[in-house]
Amino acid sequence: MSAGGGEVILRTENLGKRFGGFTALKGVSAEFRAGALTAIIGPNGAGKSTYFNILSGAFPPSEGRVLFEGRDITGLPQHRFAHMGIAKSFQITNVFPELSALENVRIALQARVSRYDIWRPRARMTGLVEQAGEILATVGLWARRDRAASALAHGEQRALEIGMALAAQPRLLLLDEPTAGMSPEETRAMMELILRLARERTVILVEHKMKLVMGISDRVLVLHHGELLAEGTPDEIRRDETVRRVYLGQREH
Amino acid sequence: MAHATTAEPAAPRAALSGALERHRVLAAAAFLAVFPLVAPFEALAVNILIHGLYALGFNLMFGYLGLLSFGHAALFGGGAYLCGIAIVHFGAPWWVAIPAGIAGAVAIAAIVGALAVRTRGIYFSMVTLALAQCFYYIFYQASDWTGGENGLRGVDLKAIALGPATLDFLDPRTRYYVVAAFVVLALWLLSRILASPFGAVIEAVRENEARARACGYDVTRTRLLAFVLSGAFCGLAGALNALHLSIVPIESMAIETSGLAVMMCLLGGMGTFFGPFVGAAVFLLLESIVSVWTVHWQLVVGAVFVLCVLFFPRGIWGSILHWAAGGGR
Amino acid sequence: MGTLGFDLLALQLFAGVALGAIYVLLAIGLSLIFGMLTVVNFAHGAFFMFGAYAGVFLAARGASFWASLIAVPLIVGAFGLLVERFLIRPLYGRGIDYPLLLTFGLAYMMVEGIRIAFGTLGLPFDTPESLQGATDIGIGFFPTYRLFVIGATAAILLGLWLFLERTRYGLIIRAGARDPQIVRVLGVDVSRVWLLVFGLGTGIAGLAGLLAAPLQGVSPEMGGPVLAEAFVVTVVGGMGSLLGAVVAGLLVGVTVALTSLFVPEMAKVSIFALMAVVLLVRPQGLFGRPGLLS
Amino acid sequence: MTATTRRRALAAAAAGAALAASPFRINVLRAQEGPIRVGFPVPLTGPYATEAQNQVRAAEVAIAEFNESGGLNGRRAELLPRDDRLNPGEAATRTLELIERERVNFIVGSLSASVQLAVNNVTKARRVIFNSISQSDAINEASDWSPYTFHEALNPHMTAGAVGRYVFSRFGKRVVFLTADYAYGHEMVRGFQRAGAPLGIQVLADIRHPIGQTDFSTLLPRIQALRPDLLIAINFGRDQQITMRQATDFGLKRSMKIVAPVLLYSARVAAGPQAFEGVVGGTSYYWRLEDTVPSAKAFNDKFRRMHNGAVPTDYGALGYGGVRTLLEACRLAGSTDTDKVIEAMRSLRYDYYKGPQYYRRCDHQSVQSVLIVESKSRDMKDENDVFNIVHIEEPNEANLRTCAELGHAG
Repeated sequence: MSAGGGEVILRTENLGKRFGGFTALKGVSAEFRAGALTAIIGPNGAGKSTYFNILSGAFPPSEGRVLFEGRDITGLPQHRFAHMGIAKSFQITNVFPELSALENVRIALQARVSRYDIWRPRARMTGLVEQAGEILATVGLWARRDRAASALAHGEQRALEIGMALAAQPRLLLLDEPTAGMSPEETRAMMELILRLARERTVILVEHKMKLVMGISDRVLVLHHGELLAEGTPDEIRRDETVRRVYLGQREH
Repeated sequence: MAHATTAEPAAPRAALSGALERHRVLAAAAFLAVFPLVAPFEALAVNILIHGLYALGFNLMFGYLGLLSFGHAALFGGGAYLCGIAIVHFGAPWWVAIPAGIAGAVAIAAIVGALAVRTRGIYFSMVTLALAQCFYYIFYQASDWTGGENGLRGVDLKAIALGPATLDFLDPRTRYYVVAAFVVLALWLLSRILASPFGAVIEAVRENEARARACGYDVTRTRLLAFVLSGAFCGLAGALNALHLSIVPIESMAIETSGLAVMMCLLGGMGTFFGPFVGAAVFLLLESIVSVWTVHWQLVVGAVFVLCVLFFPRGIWGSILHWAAGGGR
Repeated sequence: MGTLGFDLLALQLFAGVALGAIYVLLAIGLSLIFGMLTVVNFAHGAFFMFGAYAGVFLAARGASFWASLIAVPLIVGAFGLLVERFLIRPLYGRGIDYPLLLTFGLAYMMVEGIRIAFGTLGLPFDTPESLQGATDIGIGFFPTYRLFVIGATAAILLGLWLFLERTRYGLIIRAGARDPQIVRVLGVDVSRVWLLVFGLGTGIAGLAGLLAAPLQGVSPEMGGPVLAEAFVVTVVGGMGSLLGAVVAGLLVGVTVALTSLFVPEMAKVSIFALMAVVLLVRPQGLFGRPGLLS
Repeated sequence: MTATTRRRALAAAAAGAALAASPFRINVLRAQEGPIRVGFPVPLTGPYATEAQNQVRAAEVAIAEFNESGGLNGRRAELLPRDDRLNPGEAATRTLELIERERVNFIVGSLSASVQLAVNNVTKARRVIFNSISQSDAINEASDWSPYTFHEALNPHMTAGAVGRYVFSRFGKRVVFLTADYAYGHEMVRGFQRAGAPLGIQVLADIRHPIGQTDFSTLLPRIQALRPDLLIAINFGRDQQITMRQATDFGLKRSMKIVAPVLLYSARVAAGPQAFEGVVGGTSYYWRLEDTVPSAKAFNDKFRRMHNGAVPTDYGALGYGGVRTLLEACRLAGSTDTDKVIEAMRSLRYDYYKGPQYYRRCDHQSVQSVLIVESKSRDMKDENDVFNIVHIEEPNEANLRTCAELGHAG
């Protein structure tokens, strides 16, 4: 586990989001440090996903801004995020279902080198295939490389997604509930994978299973009713009175 | 087929596809060389080539990218008109007129595409339809240039000078092989595009738009580029049609022409390389043969279509491929 | 254009609204089926034409126009039920393209079938005697039958609205349109709801055909332009929105009326231009739900 | 032979020699033996199928007649109908099929301006005689015309001129045109204006509507407000039927006379007597011509015998005229050789079904009579009796646009 004291890599300033008359997020200002694994937690409907989606560029905020490495990236189109070094995995499994696992990762890799080339045969771009193989090995899917993504087990698909996110060689990796719907074994494997990844890059993780993240995170952000409730190390959060009150009725999580 | 092999638990696809692609074009060339010997008459064979090429260009959007355009007649017709206008009004030689047709279709594709690629699903179909209708109207009204409803006449290419040799374009066999040469060239180009990095991006965008975006692909630009490429193929088809028929009817820009591409593509098998050609061939042969046999050919064609959708949703070629791959259902 | 009197402009706008009512009539069947089933019914124009021919068939056997008003939607709707049950139902869940293409082929067959049964030449269809002639509407005379069509359209809309909002079946249909799962949970057979919706939509298309027959006569090809017009109205209004269909129908009618007055040769393309503009500004149409079918 | 035609024939011969010398000679050799084959592209399916089928039937009469009377020294004629689907592209393809595969000697046919121009463009490049049997002004003009082009049908200029001269002097001079927005419509308007200028007509409006319009209710109030003496509705087929029906509904007939330059027999049958009541228009043929013209009587009787008592329509009769002129020209030439047949056609003075006709030298337009008919709803002898012939304008070259205006030298 790396220390949480690097440079600020991502900063949100007074971030807010309204959907029609409903305020999903209100005045969230926070800093994320390079090299740290930060978890964003909160009960259902706390605004975690909204916050995540703004961070990852799925939609723009209604107010406030997002700064990545000091640059204002608020409202940039989604695909530009990947170019800048921000990659994400989705809450709902999101792969290219009919393509093989290897091709899924290869496509993700290709985005860094060739997006509009209509001429060169991609069969000659063997380097991408090799790299894709390495990434598949990292996420434990090398043996399944020729399977169509849709034919993989749920946990495998989530791992594949993370592999695709890695392909962008991100400095910042955003993961939205990576263990949702997983069996306990799958969850354990996924957590190990995340820890391994966090050694080499900044990771921000959205999770509503509080216990799961407390053991591995450097920092924890707690959202509630669309507002930032608390921020600190896992220990600080554990001791925080307001957080405990919020999570009281939610013990089963 | 790019589409069919992706899910196959075979050797790495990328390695295979390059070799396969080359053979694909060779196979097509060999078939097209003997095709006029079995086709009922050359003009029909040329029609099949041209409509196959048109459906092929359409398939790039529909089959490979997953967007159903109802406006491709504007691209086909645009190619035909620009090629025809170059010859009729400027006396251009064929090697200027054909690129002019392609350029015209590309320009129209860029305009329609720029406006339409932001919409999805049925709305994309409707925006392309509406814009194509607007182009129809413009070409209809510009009758000094296009002949309006009477159509553009006098696209008379009687001979093709190739260095010292002269090909008699009025000779039906020669005309067929000239058109076939262009079609094989187009097949080779398409084959290359599909095997290129961009070919993979197209598939990725069809498979999962959000994921493609998260990977760093600009989905809007990808669609626009695909639409423009599609326009180039359809424009070539239109230009060849103008030369083949020596006229450009306003009908080449009509809604029915857009529908024709959809029907041929689906009949043959969307998203397959040869599907559009198979669809065009079956459709035009069926129509040609049945219409001599009964005036109620539309009943037969409609029924074949309904049966195809119900029982061969992969289309004729798609079903053959699926069966060859040992698939069930 | 010459001098443009106030009365003429008023009459022109009224003609536009009256035409709009016809557009609404053409579109609601299509909109209903699309909104509830997400089936783009390309045979809508053919069902419309079927309705007109059913009217001809009944009239030749001595039925009055008024009896046909009841019988025609039932006949065409019953045919629609068969089509849904045996042709459309196997395609649910296969995406939007397949029903669209199937109905495309079906339309070919229906048109040719009518040609075989009734000949390729069109047939006359007289306006019912009691609705012949013109009525003074204050700003000028307007054909009585067209006024009747406006009333009939309003009645159909009212009936449909009452059915959807005030009956148990209507509730189920509306719920089913949002989420078929809910209806299944309620213990209702969803496929029967969809069957009913398709029958209803095609029945209204048939009724529209009957009502249009005295306006334009009857021919096998009469459904072609109708399909295009109904699509424009449905898309401009927002697919699946009945209110949208009404507003868009009137909007299209007035657009046509005004283009007819100033640049009549653009009347046909004007509705497509309208559609393009609306979709580019509001891709889901005026009253459509965003994200539908994305 | 005039100087021009000789020049043209020489030019054609020179071109032919050049082609014959080229290594890639046209491999389309038309049979000089065996049956005489006449290709016949018409829209056998679609909205004009009934009309097209009538054209085929009438052409069959001409073929049967020719064969029964011994053919060309024993060579029989045969008809090869093809469905052009009213689509110029399909028509061009079918014409190519007829020429390249079926090796037809001649092409006769078409039922719309765009189709006939498409067929003509294909035939003229391949030097095959085409006798067009539908209306267009463009086909007479030098840019489309070729020595292989014949036009058996009337053209808009002749039709509009005859109708105009009839109606302007009888029903008034204040005119509104309601015109389908395409070449055929524009040509008709030009014809009316030419005929009307010496009579001092006043055009209040020329309202152009897109073809295929299904509702005219937004155009009619304005026409009503203009209070013309005449509404000249220049459209065709279903557009015409809907116009007449809706004009009747809006009560236009109470204050103005409605004129349809080409008043189609089949459109009148389809729309019924009510909509067309009192409408005046022109036609190239109406079967009741048999009351006064013996050749019409003979033709109708042959048609009735072959086709269960049915009568030929206007466009149908053109199918007969178009095929018969070619076959008679073959007999006259004693051969099916294209150049000889062209010369024979040009020298024909014929009366086959509607009174005397001949092809004008410069543009091969058939100079012929124009019938003015009025639609009726009373005193009908039978279901086919839908018009009264109110006037016949006799053939007169002066009613055609001059050769110089069309761009033909001399």
